[in-house]
Order: sequence, then structure tokens, then C-alpha cells
Amino acid sequence: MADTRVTLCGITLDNPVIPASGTFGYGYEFAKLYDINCLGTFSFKGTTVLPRFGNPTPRIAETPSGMLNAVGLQNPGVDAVISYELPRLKEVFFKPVIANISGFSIDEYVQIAAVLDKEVQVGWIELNVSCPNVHGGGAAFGTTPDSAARVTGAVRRVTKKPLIVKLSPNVADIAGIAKSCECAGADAISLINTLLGMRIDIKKRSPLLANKTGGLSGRAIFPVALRMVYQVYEAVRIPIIGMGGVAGTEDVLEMMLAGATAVGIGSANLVDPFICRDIINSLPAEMDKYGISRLSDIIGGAH
Amino acid sequence: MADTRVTLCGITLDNPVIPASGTFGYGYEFAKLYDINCLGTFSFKGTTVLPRFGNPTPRIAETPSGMLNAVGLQNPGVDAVISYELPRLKEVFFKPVIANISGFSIDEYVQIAAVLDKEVQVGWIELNVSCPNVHGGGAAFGTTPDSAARVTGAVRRVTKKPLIVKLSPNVADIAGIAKSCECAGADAISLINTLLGMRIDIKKRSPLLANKTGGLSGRAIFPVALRMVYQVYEAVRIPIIGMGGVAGTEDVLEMMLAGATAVGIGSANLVDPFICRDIINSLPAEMDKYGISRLSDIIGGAH
Amino acid sequence: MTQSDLTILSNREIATSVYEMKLGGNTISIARPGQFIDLKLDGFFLRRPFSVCDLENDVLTIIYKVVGRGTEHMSSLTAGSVLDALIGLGNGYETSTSGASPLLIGGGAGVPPLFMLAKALVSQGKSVTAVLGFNTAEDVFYKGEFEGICSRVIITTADGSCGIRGLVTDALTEAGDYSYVYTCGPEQMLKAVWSKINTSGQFSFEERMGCGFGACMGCSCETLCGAKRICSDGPVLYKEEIKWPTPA
Amino acid sequence: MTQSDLTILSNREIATSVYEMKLGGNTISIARPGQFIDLKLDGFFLRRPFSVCDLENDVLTIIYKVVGRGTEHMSSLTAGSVLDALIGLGNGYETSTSGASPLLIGGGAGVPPLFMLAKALVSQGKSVTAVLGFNTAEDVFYKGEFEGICSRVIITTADGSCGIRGLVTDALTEAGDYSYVYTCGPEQMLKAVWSKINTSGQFSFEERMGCGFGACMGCSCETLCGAKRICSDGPVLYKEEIKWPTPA
Ligand SMILES: Cc1cc2nc3c(=O)[nH]c(=O)nc-3n(C[C@H](O)[C@H](O)[C@H](O)COP(=O)(O)OP(=O)(O)OC[C@H]3O[C@@H](n4cnc5c(N)ncnc54)[C@H](O)[C@@H]3O)c2cc1C
Ligand SMILES: Cc1cc2nc3c(=O)[nH]c(=O)nc-3n(C[C@H](O)[C@H](O)[C@H](O)COP(=O)(O)OP(=O)(O)OC[C@H]3O[C@@H](n4cnc5c(N)ncnc54)[C@H](O)[C@@H]3O)c2cc1C
Ligand SMILES: Cc1cc2nc3c(=O)[nH]c(=O)nc-3n(C[C@H](O)[C@H](O)[C@H](O)COP(=O)(O)O)c2cc1C
Ligand SMILES: Cc1cc2nc3c(=O)[nH]c(=O)nc-3n(C[C@H](O)[C@H](O)[C@H](O)COP(=O)(O)O)c2cc1C
Ligand code: FES
Ligand code: FES
Repeated sequence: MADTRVTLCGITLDNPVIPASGTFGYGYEFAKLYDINCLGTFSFKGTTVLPRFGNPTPRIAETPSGMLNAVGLQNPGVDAVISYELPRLKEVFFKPVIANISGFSIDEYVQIAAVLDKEVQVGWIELNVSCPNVHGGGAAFGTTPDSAARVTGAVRRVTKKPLIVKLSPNVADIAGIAKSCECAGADAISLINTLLGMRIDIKKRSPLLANKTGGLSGRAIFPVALRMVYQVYEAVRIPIIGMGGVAGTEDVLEMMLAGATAVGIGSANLVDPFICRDIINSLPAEMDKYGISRLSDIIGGAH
Repeated sequence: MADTRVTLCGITLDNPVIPASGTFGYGYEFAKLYDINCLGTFSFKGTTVLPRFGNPTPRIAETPSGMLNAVGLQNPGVDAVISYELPRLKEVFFKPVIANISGFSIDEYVQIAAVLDKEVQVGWIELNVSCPNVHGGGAAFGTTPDSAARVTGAVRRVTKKPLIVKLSPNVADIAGIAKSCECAGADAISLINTLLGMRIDIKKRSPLLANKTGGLSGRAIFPVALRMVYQVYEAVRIPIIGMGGVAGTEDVLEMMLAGATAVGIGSANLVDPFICRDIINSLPAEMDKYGISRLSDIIGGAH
Repeated sequence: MTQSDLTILSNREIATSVYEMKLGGNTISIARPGQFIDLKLDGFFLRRPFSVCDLENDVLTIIYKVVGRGTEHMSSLTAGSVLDALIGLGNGYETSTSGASPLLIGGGAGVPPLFMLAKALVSQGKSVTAVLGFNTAEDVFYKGEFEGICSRVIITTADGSCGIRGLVTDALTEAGDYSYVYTCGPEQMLKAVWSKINTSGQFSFEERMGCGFGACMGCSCETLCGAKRICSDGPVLYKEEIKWPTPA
Repeated sequence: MTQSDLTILSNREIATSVYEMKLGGNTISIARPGQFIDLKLDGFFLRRPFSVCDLENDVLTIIYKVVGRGTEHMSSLTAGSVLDALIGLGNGYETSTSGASPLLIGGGAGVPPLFMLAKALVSQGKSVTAVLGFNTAEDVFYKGEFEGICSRVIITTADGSCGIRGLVTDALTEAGDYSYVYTCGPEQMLKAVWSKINTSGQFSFEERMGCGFGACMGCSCETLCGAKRICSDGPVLYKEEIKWPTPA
């Protein structure tokens, strides 16, 4: 029998498939469609201190083999997540979940992490460091090794849960940033978030998104994501959650060969809501095809 | 009558369509297929001081809506270009051409530029600063504002021809790099070169390209290219050659609205060798559709 | 919501650039008029949303206007092709609030969902008036179909080439008394209707969508009752909760 | 080289995962056996190269093995579909050098171009022997077709389930005397043939391609006569110019 299990920071997952943050809500929309306990786990919608509506619409645009989003972290705020979303999730999902959090200052990150640290449903805390750092001039925390390390270190002090840092791909040296997060206490690296992109409405002669730019995700970015996972695998010793453009079972295997311990699936859920379930179901047959008996054996196998 | 002309550094082009370097050889392969004098101009294959075979094969891989290449600047060297390629080109192309050059040290860039400065067929010199800077530790010249400025400044001193600097997209702050090239004397910015990517051969459990990583081009990267052109347009006053994923007439218009004065077309030539001719032919009708009488009017129109 | 492979039964142009497509297959999860389906098209990343125009014996009708590459591609499909669809999306119209003589107001590509709605209201014994607005006579579709079931059908065209010259709101006096309003159309039209009608009503909105089933927050809009997702909390909003981005 | 829209006339499985596709249309730019065509497939960025296997009265035959997503997609296409093709690519085999009794050696997916070559050589009055190697009996195709035109056809299979057990090189003694060698197949086979034959010959190579017509330098290989592009300076190289990446 094909063994699909992998271990992420001490917690064993039934399989490496993890719906990525922002594409799976707080889980229960999908629970209406299938039993989401088949998942390795999932990362819930990026949560901030205060409730946010996010950016004005249009927030979505299509691109060749991909999409742009400028949702702008719409979420009900961490208090509502704890009092309302997590209790609802508890009824349909019985595994530890990844809490994806965002802040506009180091204090905000620390504040949310400290609160979520007390939630037993939360297995891991995932810091999305692609947010604009309002106190640091607007550039994202994740675009310099220093700022990424600072936020990682600060959050490290307030939680004992495994700490995942999720990196932005809009940088020249992803490996350097990953390394500095590792040094600052990260237990895992998750990558990639979206590439910054744009589309223009020719008729209106203006950017299609109200926010002008948006994050590019979907199959188009798979080769960039794969390359970054490969580079980061050579730079750090902690596990990697690889994501970006994964849309099929072979993509999962490519990501793992590049160095991913677990594999995030984002936009593909939006287009095919059953894709994570279907990939999980097809993993054993696909492993057979390539002569893989233990999936964890192939992590980093292409190095 | 629709006016498709644009002016690039004082030279008027019949239209903004420019086959991008590396996808059009030295022009005469395509001259067998159609009269390439219909083009605005084109940028010839990246040329180095010495002849280069480039990287081992496989050098090409397919990706969703795109491709990876790791050709590694195969070219006959600048002397052969002058003695053999340019004279052949002269027989089929009667417009000034863009000379795309690469070097592994500032000296090499200077050396080639100085030689090509004397060629009347060369209308512009395009510095490809995405090459690894062997003297500066291997990172590409184009990934820091400083190194990009240094090579620009050095070449500026040896040529009076309009100097275009072609930037790598694998950076956090493209506008900053463009600005520093402008200050160092660039007459135009061309962007984007390829995004660094990878594919893995699952059966062999190793990267598909012999070089491991390759440059991602094609439709997949269009939204990233468009965003960078938009950002650079706000940062500099010199004209921009926008490229990356352009594969149709509407893409040309989007690029120009983002801020491009001329538009490069790369990989699309490889898949459809007639695409530049076809786009040029369809420009007037497409301009009519959007109520554009002078194409140059829409440059930067989305700002 | 369910996923269903639908077979194209027919696909024909019924007005300038407007096509009627009939689809066969399992349509069980479609519960209400005003719901929509989301079609996967070869070569396009995102699905394309279309209102259910009619549903009879598992034959589902949509009417779509060619406005871009996706709808252009659709117009080239022929009977027998199979489309991957998510169906039964959105809240749809609530018919119980309509009163005895509801008024339906549709504009252009917003007309289709009103047809299934009109049928439902008529089958509940209500007297339905429909005001359908188009740009010009050649754009008009389903006039006969609506006349076959509604008590009254008023057509407006911007150039006066068919029916009343003007916008749908210019036909409100002509429409006489009504107990309730159901409407669907471009946002400018919805806004005009909202400010002109003297009853309550339900308004169906459009927004660019990532998923179509509530997962991505791509289609959110602010309402007086908090943020709502057009795809799953909508597309139908009640008159009372609508908050216009700029004052109406 | 020209661009041509070719219509699929037939597409059938002729051995395990091996299909023969017949295409109709303008094939005027195909000049020689050993040339190839490059097919654009819906949903794939790069074209797919296939050797011309036969060309009679503007009916072009290719034979392809399903090895990945592109060829899998091709296997699902039906007669009547139209494919955008670049045709007349590559140098092809030169037949004038063959002498009176050329030997053709093909392995698996390298067999197809040898069929058109065999026809050309036979029509020039030459006595052609073909050695065709496969893995197992179920993989064998075009045995009868080759037997219909060649003086002699020797099949080898790795497991001995058809013809001689072993590799094509194991059949060289059996093949007897020959004046020249033409070959096409996997690189390992070409290398083995190169080191075993005692005449000159022409070898057809494969490489991953960007363009297929000489523009991108994606398919270059080093030869004793300098760098060559497999797509336009090849795919056929002369025995004397080949430089193996690792010593043969
Ligand atoms: C709930 C709902 C119901 C709809 N019902 C109908 C209907 O019954 N008949 C009809 O003709 N049209 C309807 N539309 C609009 C229809 O979805 C768009 O016209 C269609 O998606 C355009 O696709 P395209 O590829 O041709 O255009 P493109 O502009 O090329 O599409 C690019 C992207 O923008 C999206 N998009 C473009 N226009 C719209 C729009 N107006 N609304 C939402 N997304 C858009 C596309 O879905 C796609 O993701 C409906 C929209 C919504 C949200
Ligand atoms: C000059 C030439 C002639 C050929 N003639 C034949 C023939 O007659 N019959 C036949 O069955 N095959 C032939 N091939 C091989 C055929 O091109 C590949 O099997 C096919 O491209 C695989 O496509 P895929 O999408 O199924 O595989 P995938 O692996 O999914 O393709 C991914 C990419 O790799 C390329 N690729 C994969 N394998 C090869 C290969 N062996 N050679 C070149 N590119 C490859 C594809 O073209 C595509 O760009 C020929 C190749 C060349 C270069
Ligand atoms: C609509 C949408 C919303 C997203 N929201 C978040 C978020 O809140 N937090 C986060 O870390 N990543 C977010 N992402 C990024 C994804 O989690 C993922 O990193 C990215 O989309 C690349 O993966 P994909 O190509 O599989 O979509 C979002 C992506 C999309 C498409
Ligand atoms: C096969 C290939 C070779 C290339 N060689 C060069 C080169 O020599 N010099 C250069 O500046 N850019 C080179 N490029 C980059 C292109 O000029 C272009 O910037 C890039 O491919 C993005 O455009 P596209 O998406 O239209 O291909 C090459 C691209 C490809 C695909
Ligand atoms: S489109 Fe995804 S939530 Fe509405
Ligand atoms: S494939 Fe482009 S040169 Fe051969």
C-alpha cells in the first residue's frame, strides 16, 4: 500500500495536500461539498487583528493560465475567527488547522499569534509576511531578510506552536530571506505567495483591478514556485510547504521532488472545488506509476 | 488612416512591433518566411565578445502557457556578427536594428559596444544586464541598482548610439533599478527578460533542463511584465520597450497603455513564426475598434 | 451547489451577438429563479457565470451576450459538446414577497433570469408585468416568450427603434401600479431603478468572480447588513440593504 | 518551411500506445524523407515535432507514440479536426550517398521516417534492408508495410517475442552486407549503431525544441563541424561529424 503520510513540524499529515490560505475560507464552504477530513490539513483565510472588508471591486482578473486577485485580506478579524469561525469548523474538521495571519506592524502579528496560540484547533501558525509594512515605509515585511527575521523573531517569542513563515516571491534572493527566517526561529517555510501583476482594460484605458495591481496565482506561476522551493531547500534545514500553480497530482510530485514536505493548492480550488479531494484519491495510483512506495522518500529527490 | 508610428530615442518606427532578442536569430531565418521590413525593427540574438555554444541540452521545457529556456547565449561572437551576420542581414532588412549585447564583466560590455558603435546598421544598443556578473560574485548585473548603473555608465562612455538597458524581472524593486539606469545615461529601458523557473522530470527525479533552472517566457508572464512596465513608466522619463508574454494585437495595446513606446515579442515567434507580421497587419483594424487614430497617443494611457 | 457535465443541445444566435444555449444533464441543485451556473471553457482559467434563464425537464437554458473571448468561444460551440458546470449557485429571487402584481425590470444581458422568474410568479397565480430594455431593435430577444406568460410586456430601446424610446425607468409610468419589483441589469440601471420605484424589491448584481461559490472573497460588496459575497450571499440583494458605492 | 492547416483523415492505434495519423492538406514544402512537421495542439504552448512517415498524393502520415500529455491529447483527436502545422522542417536524409544496398535501422518511435526513406530508395532501384527494433511483440508496427517494399525486413525485440531477441545491433550480422546505413531511434541506440557499423551513414537525432525552424538555438548540439541546430541543420547528421557527449 502506498504510504502518503508526511510529517510537518512534528505533526503527521495523512497526505501532503493542503488547501492554501485565501482559497478555502474557514473550511466549511468546502465541507458542504466533501468530507474535508481527507485533507492533510488546510490553511485558513489570512486573519488580521481587526475585521477588514478589503479592497474595492473588481478584485479579480483573468490571465493566461492564471488569475489576479486583489482581495486585500477581507476577514472578520481574529476575535470573530475565535468566537465564530473556529467553533463552526470544529463540527466538520477534526484535524489541526494552519492559522494564516497578517499584520501591518510587528505588534499586530504578535497580538494575533498570542491569541491563536491558545486555540487547540490551531496546529501551526503561518505568518504571511507579504503585507505592506506600514511602519517600515510600505514595502512588504517579506522583501528583505532583516524585516522578515524581525517579525519572525517577535512572533517566535509568543507562541510554542510550530511557526511557518510564508514568503513573497517578489524578491531577488528568496533563499537568503528563507535562511534569515530560519535563523530567527521559523519551524517551516511556506512559499510562494502571489507574484505582483496587472491587467489593463483597453476600453476604459485603466487597470482592470480597482487596486491597480494584484497577485498572480494559478498554473502560470508553477515553474517560478518550483524553482524557489528548489533554491530554498538547498538553503534551509526546516521543512517547506511548496505552493504556486499546483493543479494536479504530478504537480504535487514535482513540488516534493524540488524539496516540499507538504504542498499547498490555492487557485485551483476556485476553479475545481473538488480538486484537493481528487488529487488525494489519485495519489496512490500515481505513486505506483512512478515506483514510489513512501511519499516522504521523494522529498528533495531532485537535488 | 490609423497612424501606427512611434518614435524610439529619435528614430521613428513604422509600428511598435519588435521581435525580442533570442527569438529572431539575426533576422534572415524569418526573412525567408516574410518581408521583415514590415517590422518596427528587431533585436538580434544576444551577442558576446567570444563565440559561445551555450548550455548543454535539454535547454527547453514547456510550462503552462509558457516555456523555459536555458540556451545560455549561444552566439558566434561579436566579430562574426560584424563580418558575417550583419552583411547577410543587410540584404533583407533595410532599417536600423537593435544590437542586443551581453557580457560577463563591465569590460566585455564596453568592448562589444565600442565595436558595434561603428556599425551603421545598428540603430540602438541594448544591454542585457541579466547575465551573471562573474566578477561581482555571480549575481546578475541587473539585480541591484548599483551594478546596473555601473555597466550602463561604462557603456555610455563608448557609444553615441541610443542606449537601451534591458532589465531582469527577478528583483523586488524594478522601478528603482530602472531609475538608476536612467541616471547613468540610459536612453531607454527594455523589460522584461525571463523570470527564473524550473521544471522537474518526475521519472528521472531531476531537473528537466541540463542547466537546472531556465528563463520563463510566454503568455504566462504577461501580467508580471505589464505591472513592471506600469511601475517603470511612473519612475522614469525615458521610453520603455515593453515585452513579456505578448501574443496578440490587444496585448500590444495593453502594453502601450501601461507605458510602453514599443513592444517586444519573444516566444510567440517560436510558436507562430508569422505572428509579428500578422499583428502588424491587424493593428489598424484593432485601433479602429478602440477609437485610436494615433497609436503613440495611448502610450501610458492607463496612468 | 453541484458539479455537472452538461451537454449542449442547441446554441443559436437570437439577437445581435446574443445567443441562447440549451443544456441537458443533471440540474437537480437548481432551486430558484435568479440562480446562476458557472461554466469551465477550454483554454480559459476562470469559469464564466450565467444566469439560469429557463429550466424545464432537465433542459437548462442560458442566454449570453458575446462581450469577450470566453463568450466568443462559447458562440462557436456546437450541439453535442459537453461543458463542465457548477450549478445551483447564488441565492436566487425569493418569490413569496412579490404581492399580487410584481413588476420585472431587465436590461440587456440582465433580462435572462427574469424569464424563469416570470414563469415561477405566474405559476403562483400572480399578474406579472415585464419591462425589458435594450439599445436597439436588433438587440431585442425573448419578447414573444415573455408575452406568452406575462400579463404585460413593455419593451424600451435607447433609440426608439422598438417599443418606448428611452431607458427602462422611462417606462415606469406606462407600467402602472405594481406590488413589488424584481430587477437585473447593468449597475447604472439598477441604481436608476432603485431611486425611482415606490415599492420594495430585489436586485440582482454582477461582479467579477474568482470561484462563484463563496470561497475566495473576490466578489464582495458592502451592504447595509455588512459585507456580502455576490456569488453566494447574492447575486440578489434586497432594496433595503443596498449601499451604492457612490450616492444614488 | 511553410505553415499549413492539415485535416485529420484518420487516427488509429496500430500498436500498444502507438498511433498512425493521416493528414490531408497542402504538403508542398515537404521535400525529403527524414524531414518533420511541428504540430500546434490546443492547450499546449510549444509545438510537437513528428517525422514524416509517408507522403502520397498530399496525404501525409505520421506515427506517434503516446509518451506525455501532448501525444495523449493527439490520441483523442478524431477525423475532421484541423491541426495547425509547420511542415517541411529539417534537412532530411540524402539518398544519393546510399550505394546499391543501404541498410535502414530504426528503433521504436524512430522507425516512422525510415518508411518514407525506404520508399524513396526503392524507387531509385536500390535493394533496401530494414532492421526494426522494438521492446516486445505488441509494440511492433508497420512490419507488413516495410515488407511490402524492402528486399528484407528483420525485426528485433528486447524480449524475443517477435523476430530476433535483442537490440538492433544484435541483428547486424544477420543483415549481411550493406553499402550504407540510415538510422533513427533513441540516442543510446544511435550510439551503439555508430560504433558497430562498418560503412558511412546518416543518423537522425531528437532534441527538445523551442521553435523547430532554427530561430531559438534551443536544440543545438556540438558536432565535429561546429554547433548545429537539430531542427534546421539536422535532424540528420553524417556519421563522420557526430560528436557524442560522452565517448561512444
Ligand atoms: C451572477 C452573474 C450572472 C450573469 N448572467 C449573465 C447572463 O445570463 N447573460 C450574459 O450574457 N451575461 C451574464 N453575466 C455576465 C457574464 O458572466 C460575462 O459577460 C462573461 O463572464 C464575459 O466573459 P468573456 O470571457 O466573454 O469576457 P472577458 O472580458 O474576456 O472575461 C474576462 C474575465 O472577466 C469576467 N467578466 C467579464 N465581464 C463580466 C461581467 N459582466 N460580470 C462578471 N464577470 C465578468 C469573466 O468572467 C472573466 O473572468 C453574468 C454575470 C454574473 C456575475
Ligand atoms: C525531429 C523529431 C522527430 C520526431 N518524430 C517522432 C515520430 O515520428 N514519432 C514519435 O512518436 N515521436 C517523434 N518524436 C518525439 C516526439 O516529438 C515527442 O514524443 C513528443 O513531442 C512528446 O510530446 P508529449 O506532449 O506527449 O510529451 P511531454 O513530455 O509532455 O512533452 C513536454 C515537452 O517536451 C517535448 N518532448 C518530449 N519528448 C520529446 C522527444 N523525445 N523529442 C523532442 N521533444 C520531446 C515535447 O515536444 C514538449 O515540448 C520526434 C522528435 C523530434 C525532435
Ligand atoms: C483569492 C486569493 C486569496 C488569497 N489570500 C491569501 C491570504 O489571505 N493569505 C495568504 O498567505 N495567501 C493568500 N493567497 C495566496 C495563496 O495562498 C497562494 O500562496 C497563491 O495563490 C499561490 O498558489 P496557487 O497558484 O495555487 O493559487 C491568496 C490567493 C488567492 C488566489
Ligand atoms: C529562446 C530564448 C532566447 C532568448 N535570448 C535572449 C538574449 O539573447 N538576450 C536577451 O536580452 N533576451 C533573450 N531572451 C528574452 C526575450 O528577449 C524576452 O525578453 C523574454 O522572452 C520575454 O518575452 P516573451 O514572453 O515575449 O518571450 C530570450 C528568450 C527566449 C525564449
Ligand atoms: S467569487 Fe469567490 S467568494 Fe464570490
Ligand atoms: S528548436 Fe529553435 S533552433 Fe532548433
